[in-house]
Amino acid sequence: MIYEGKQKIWSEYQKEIPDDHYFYVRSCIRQSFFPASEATFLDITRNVLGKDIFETEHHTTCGGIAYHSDTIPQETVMTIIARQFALMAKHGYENYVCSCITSFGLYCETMETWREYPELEAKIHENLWKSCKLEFAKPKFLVHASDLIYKYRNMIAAQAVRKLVNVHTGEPLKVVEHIGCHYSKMFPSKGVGGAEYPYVLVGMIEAWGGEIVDYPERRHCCGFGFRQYFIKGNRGYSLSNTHKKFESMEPFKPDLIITNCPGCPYFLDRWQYVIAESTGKTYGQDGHGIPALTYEEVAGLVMGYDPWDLGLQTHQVGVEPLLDKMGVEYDPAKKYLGKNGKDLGSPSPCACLK
Amino acid sequence: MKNNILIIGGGPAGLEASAQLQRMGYNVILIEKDSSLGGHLAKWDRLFPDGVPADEVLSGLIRSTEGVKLFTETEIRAINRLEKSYNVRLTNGITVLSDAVLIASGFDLFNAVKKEEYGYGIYDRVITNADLEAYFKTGSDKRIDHPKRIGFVHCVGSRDEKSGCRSCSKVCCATAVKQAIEVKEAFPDAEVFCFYMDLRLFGRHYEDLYLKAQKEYGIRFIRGRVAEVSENLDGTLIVKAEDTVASKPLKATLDLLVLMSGMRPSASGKAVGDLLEMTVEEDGYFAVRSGIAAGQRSLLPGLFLAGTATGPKTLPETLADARAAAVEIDRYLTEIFPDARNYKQLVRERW
Amino acid sequence: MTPLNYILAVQAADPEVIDRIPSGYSHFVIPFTIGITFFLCWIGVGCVRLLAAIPRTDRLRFWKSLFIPKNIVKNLKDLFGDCLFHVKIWQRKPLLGYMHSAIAFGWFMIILLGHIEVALFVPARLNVTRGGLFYPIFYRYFVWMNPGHTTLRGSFFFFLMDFFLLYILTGIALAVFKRFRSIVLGMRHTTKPSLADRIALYSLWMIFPMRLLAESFTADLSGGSFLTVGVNHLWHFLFGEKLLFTPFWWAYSICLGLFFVAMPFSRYMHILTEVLWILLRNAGIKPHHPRKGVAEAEIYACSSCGLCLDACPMNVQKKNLKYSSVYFIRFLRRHNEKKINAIADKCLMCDKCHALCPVGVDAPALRRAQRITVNNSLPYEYSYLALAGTAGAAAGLRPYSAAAERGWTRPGPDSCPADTVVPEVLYFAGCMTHLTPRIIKAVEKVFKAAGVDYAFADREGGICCGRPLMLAGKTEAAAKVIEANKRMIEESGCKTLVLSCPICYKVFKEEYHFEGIKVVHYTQFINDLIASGKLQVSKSDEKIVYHDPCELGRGSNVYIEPRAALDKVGTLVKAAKEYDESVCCGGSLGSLTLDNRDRAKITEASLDNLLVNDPDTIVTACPLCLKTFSETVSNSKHLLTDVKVKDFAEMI
Amino acid sequence: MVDFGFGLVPSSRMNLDLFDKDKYEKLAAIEPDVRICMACGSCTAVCTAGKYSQTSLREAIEDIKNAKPDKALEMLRCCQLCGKCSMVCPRGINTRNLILSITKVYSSK
Repeated sequence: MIYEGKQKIWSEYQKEIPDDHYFYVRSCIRQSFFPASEATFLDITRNVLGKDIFETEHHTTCGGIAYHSDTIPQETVMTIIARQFALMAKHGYENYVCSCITSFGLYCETMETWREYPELEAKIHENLWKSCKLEFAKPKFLVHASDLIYKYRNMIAAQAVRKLVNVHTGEPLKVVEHIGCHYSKMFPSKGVGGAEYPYVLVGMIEAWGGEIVDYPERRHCCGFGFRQYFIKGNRGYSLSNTHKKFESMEPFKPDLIITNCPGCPYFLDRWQYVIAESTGKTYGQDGHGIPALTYEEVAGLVMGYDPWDLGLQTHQVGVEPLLDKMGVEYDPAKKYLGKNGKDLGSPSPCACLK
Repeated sequence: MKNNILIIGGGPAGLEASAQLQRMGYNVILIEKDSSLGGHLAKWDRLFPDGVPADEVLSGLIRSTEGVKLFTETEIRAINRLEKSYNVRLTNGITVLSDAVLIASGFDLFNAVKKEEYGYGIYDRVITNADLEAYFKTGSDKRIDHPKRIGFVHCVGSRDEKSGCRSCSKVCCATAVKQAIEVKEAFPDAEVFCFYMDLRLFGRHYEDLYLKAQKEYGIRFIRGRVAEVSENLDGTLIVKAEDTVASKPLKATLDLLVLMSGMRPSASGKAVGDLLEMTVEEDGYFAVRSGIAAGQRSLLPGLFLAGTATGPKTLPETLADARAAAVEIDRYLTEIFPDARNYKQLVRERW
Repeated sequence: MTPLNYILAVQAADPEVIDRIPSGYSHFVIPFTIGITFFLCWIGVGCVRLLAAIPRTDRLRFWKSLFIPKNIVKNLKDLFGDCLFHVKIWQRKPLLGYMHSAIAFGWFMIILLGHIEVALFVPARLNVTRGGLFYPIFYRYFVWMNPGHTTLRGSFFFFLMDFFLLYILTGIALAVFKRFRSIVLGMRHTTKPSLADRIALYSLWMIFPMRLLAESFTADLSGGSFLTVGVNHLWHFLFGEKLLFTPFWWAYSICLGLFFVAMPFSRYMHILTEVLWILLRNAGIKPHHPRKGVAEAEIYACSSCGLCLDACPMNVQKKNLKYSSVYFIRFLRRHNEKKINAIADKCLMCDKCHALCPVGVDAPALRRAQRITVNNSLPYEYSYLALAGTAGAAAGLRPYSAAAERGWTRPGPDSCPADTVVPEVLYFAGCMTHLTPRIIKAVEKVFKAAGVDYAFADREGGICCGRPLMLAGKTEAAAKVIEANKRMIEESGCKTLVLSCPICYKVFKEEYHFEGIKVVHYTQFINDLIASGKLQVSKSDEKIVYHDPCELGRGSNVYIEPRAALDKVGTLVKAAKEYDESVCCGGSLGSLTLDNRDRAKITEASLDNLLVNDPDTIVTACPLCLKTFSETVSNSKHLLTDVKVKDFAEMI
Repeated sequence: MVDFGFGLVPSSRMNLDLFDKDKYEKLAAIEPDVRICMACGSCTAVCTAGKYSQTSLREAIEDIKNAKPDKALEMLRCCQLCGKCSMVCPRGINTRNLILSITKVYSSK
């Protein structure tokens, strides 16, 4: 692997990311699966870095899951999106940051479609007016939340209490980065680093002291694929996709997977459990799995957040070996305590996955 | 009085046209931006279909240009069209008043880096056709270390709208088959795969070359474009394609991947074209007066084209095109140019 | 004149022949006795082993056949004709025939006459215990002619013995000559002899000159006729009174002994095996295995004469000579599996070597048997044939409906609907004919012109006839195909099955065993149409040469009908080699491994053979030949000839 | 092991790394014509057995090269060796021997 070659490509795919003043929209899935990630994002950007990140409880889903599952038509999803944009405009923002990759892809797709077919945009104006009596304005800058953390990566590094380094060996952690398909595969120019060698997460890993792993199936989908997962009969395909990725990354012995998409950390995490329990195969050290974390969780870890505050206990694959490697102190007894200190109850133990 | 003719480009087309026009008695000025003549031919080792050494062909071409005024490392600084002639200022400070100008600016090889999924410039063992020729010529390339499995990807930057080229580059199929044979000769134990979309082996003896590659060298031809290349821990490559004949996706682990970079319009040629305000077609190559009947005449009087400046050509086609251009120039300079009184009308009628 | 070292026993009477050596033995007989004993044991064991390897039913049939009068006559005829007189070689190459018969018949006569002499003059010596094994052979050594008592009978034998010895010697002389200048005897290619062959050959050459020497040296004692006595005088003239003859008898005995020891390992074994082979062949027993049983007799009956080298169409290329039958048989003898397979697979199965073989060795059948051993067990899956073959029967339809079900169509605007009439004639084009639609078109045109009521069995394509599978040695698979096809044809209710492909024809005729359905090739059928006046033809002066397709001519013995019909539409000219000597077109399905280029060479040679008399048109009656020739006449070598290639039906 | 009601599905991707070079060379030694097929499909188009079954020499050759010898055998098991393919092959491939040879070489495990 020739690093300079990749640098050359990265230099060609750079996008403008404003420094401040964003209208923030959440992700349906992340709110449910990794709620602490979004909280951490807001905490880091607002409280630690002092940025103006606005959010309103009036925003809704982008409609992406329904759209990609072929249950609602494009005009409907566009109108939902237009409503979000209207909310942004209403609150006086021009920069739009979304937490979800599906949403990000859909926003890009919608904006590009409107660019190609202005008459469709006009129709959506009309739809929105009819349905909500709202007028919308397109965001001046559309970024994904990971773009923002990428933008702030060096500031975060400056405030970090630890690096992505194995404290016992001093070696950098080997990190697999996994980008959500809809981040840049549809529009390579919309993603930092393009589609072939996306830099958005690589930049964070480099800034925070980790070592990137380029394994052969790095481009492959996590296996979510909407319908492939939603219908139980198809889940074998979803599982097989993920399996293919793990088989491919296994020889590289990664310590950690970092993702920027709602579905990816979920599937890369849960399917490790399914593979382990149905075939006996595990991919981490000594029967453990490979932790699949969100970029906010990783940022939180290097900045010294408590792992349980970051919600790492919601992962199926145990994060303890990673925390040990990084030298993160944690209280195992508090793993399954709620915010109020009450015991939430712990999951039943796995047969194969440690 | 001898007419001045300026020929831009010292590749095969420029050399051949220079030689022909020189023989006809014209005053030929040949300029070449590089320090040496020959263009891509100078970088090639052997030529399809018979494996003739490129050096031999090139030195023959250069020998025949004796008497031509040659300026290497020279480009055009400015060019003015006078009433009939062109006033050309060269970067070496010389100004030429030329009665006819022949653009033989050739082609650029497609920059394979642009096909990001193939990882040229990123993976250690991905090379291009030009790299392989250089290896054949010099015998050394650190990327080529006794490969056991070698793949050739046809149509890299050709027939690919996303890389900006819809059309076929014409020479890559035959080059790939030739190189596959050569690489098999160099590494007899290797398995060699050619990934093609269509095999366009149209010329005389080309099909024999293909048959030889299959029969004597056991080269495997797979119909399907390589879509993805990845690197393993040990530096070997995983190539993914569809075998469209079998209608099944496939993967193969390779030690070396050769990208058959296609032909793109020459960037320096385009710069010259811009100076002259020449028309360029959608494919980036210069427009000609008539693709069938006047393939060497540009849309501007006195301005001629030869070789791959007007689209991909094989070497013999390029040479034939250059000879045709010489005849066209001669016709122009004898029939149209001398008649000062009727010049404009003649141009209208006969250009 | 009496040699001093002999003491003659006093004879009571005045016999013509006196037993010169009372013991009837001399040491020089040892080489011969050893040789002949070894040889006879070998033969005995071989016969028993061979007969044991034949299936029981065949063995019984063999023994029975020896007592059937008709068979006895045929056996005798073949034995004398083939083994002694070599009639087949005479017919083809008289000089070569003379050579063979001189040695075979001459030697046979010498042995026979020698024994008769002993029987007449010293009958007691025929007893094995009294030297019966060697005495008749060296008779002249052991006896003394009582001078002055020679009867006419004695002189007669003297003359005969000398005559046949001379006869043999002329044969030997030719043989020696042939070894060095074979082309004179009409052979372009000869076989390469093995070591055993050489030993046997040289000892065989030497036997008779030695015999002449030995007998001529003793001729003054034991008598002789024009040859031996004449030579005897020469020796006396040269060497004086005293002749030392024992060394020559030793030499004669050694030559014989050497020959008999080498014989079982050499091609000369054929001299005796041929007898067994003829008996087995005439009993109608076919080989089941390429090396065991009947095949063994057949293999050893091969004389390695090499006539098949000249016959083989592959001989156009020297490199392919090694695939000729003679070498195939040689490797079968040597059990060289690799070469056996290579040769077995290469053959075009044109059957010419079989047709020309003086011994009638059916090498193509042996090759097929060999292919069976390799290919018959290869997996196949033919369950689909049931679907292809019994659609009508499964539906419970009546035969003619089955025909309609399968889409067999009846042409002609005035013919009844297809499902109301059982077709009288069923035309089966076969796979290959579908690649030459001109044949189908012409056949249908002829049928319509003659008002033939027919149905076209495989207009929409059928299944294979099974012959290609048989040729490839997949007999079991072939049986499945044959079964399916047979059911289909029988269901149609037709009376006559017409085939335009000789490959189909041969297998339909030989393997299908139809009852009540006549199987004819379209050449025969159309010839009958012409002969019976149903089809009117007019003669033109177009010069036609007819190519005998292998499977039709040699394969099925159909030579006359196509020619008879063609003679009525044009002027037949001869090819260089015709009938059973015709040259395969090279397109044969028989060969498994012969490649495209080698085939092309054969096709060119075959065309050259056909073009000697400058015909306007080449006519053949096989889709394969037609396609092969058509493609070749349009290619480079024959570009300049404007000869047309037509199918038989097209010509009619 | 837990049954989740779904599981890993086999990949349809052909893996050329599984190609058995030794066996292929053995085949090519018996019938070198296997190398020169250009996948025109003439053989399949005229196939007598192909009318009733999935039979294709072209596909069988492809399958062998794509490391799927069992599939190749399946493509040939209905063949009747009629030889039409050999008559139409533009490259003059000795198809019947190729079919027999493939069956010979790849049937034996």
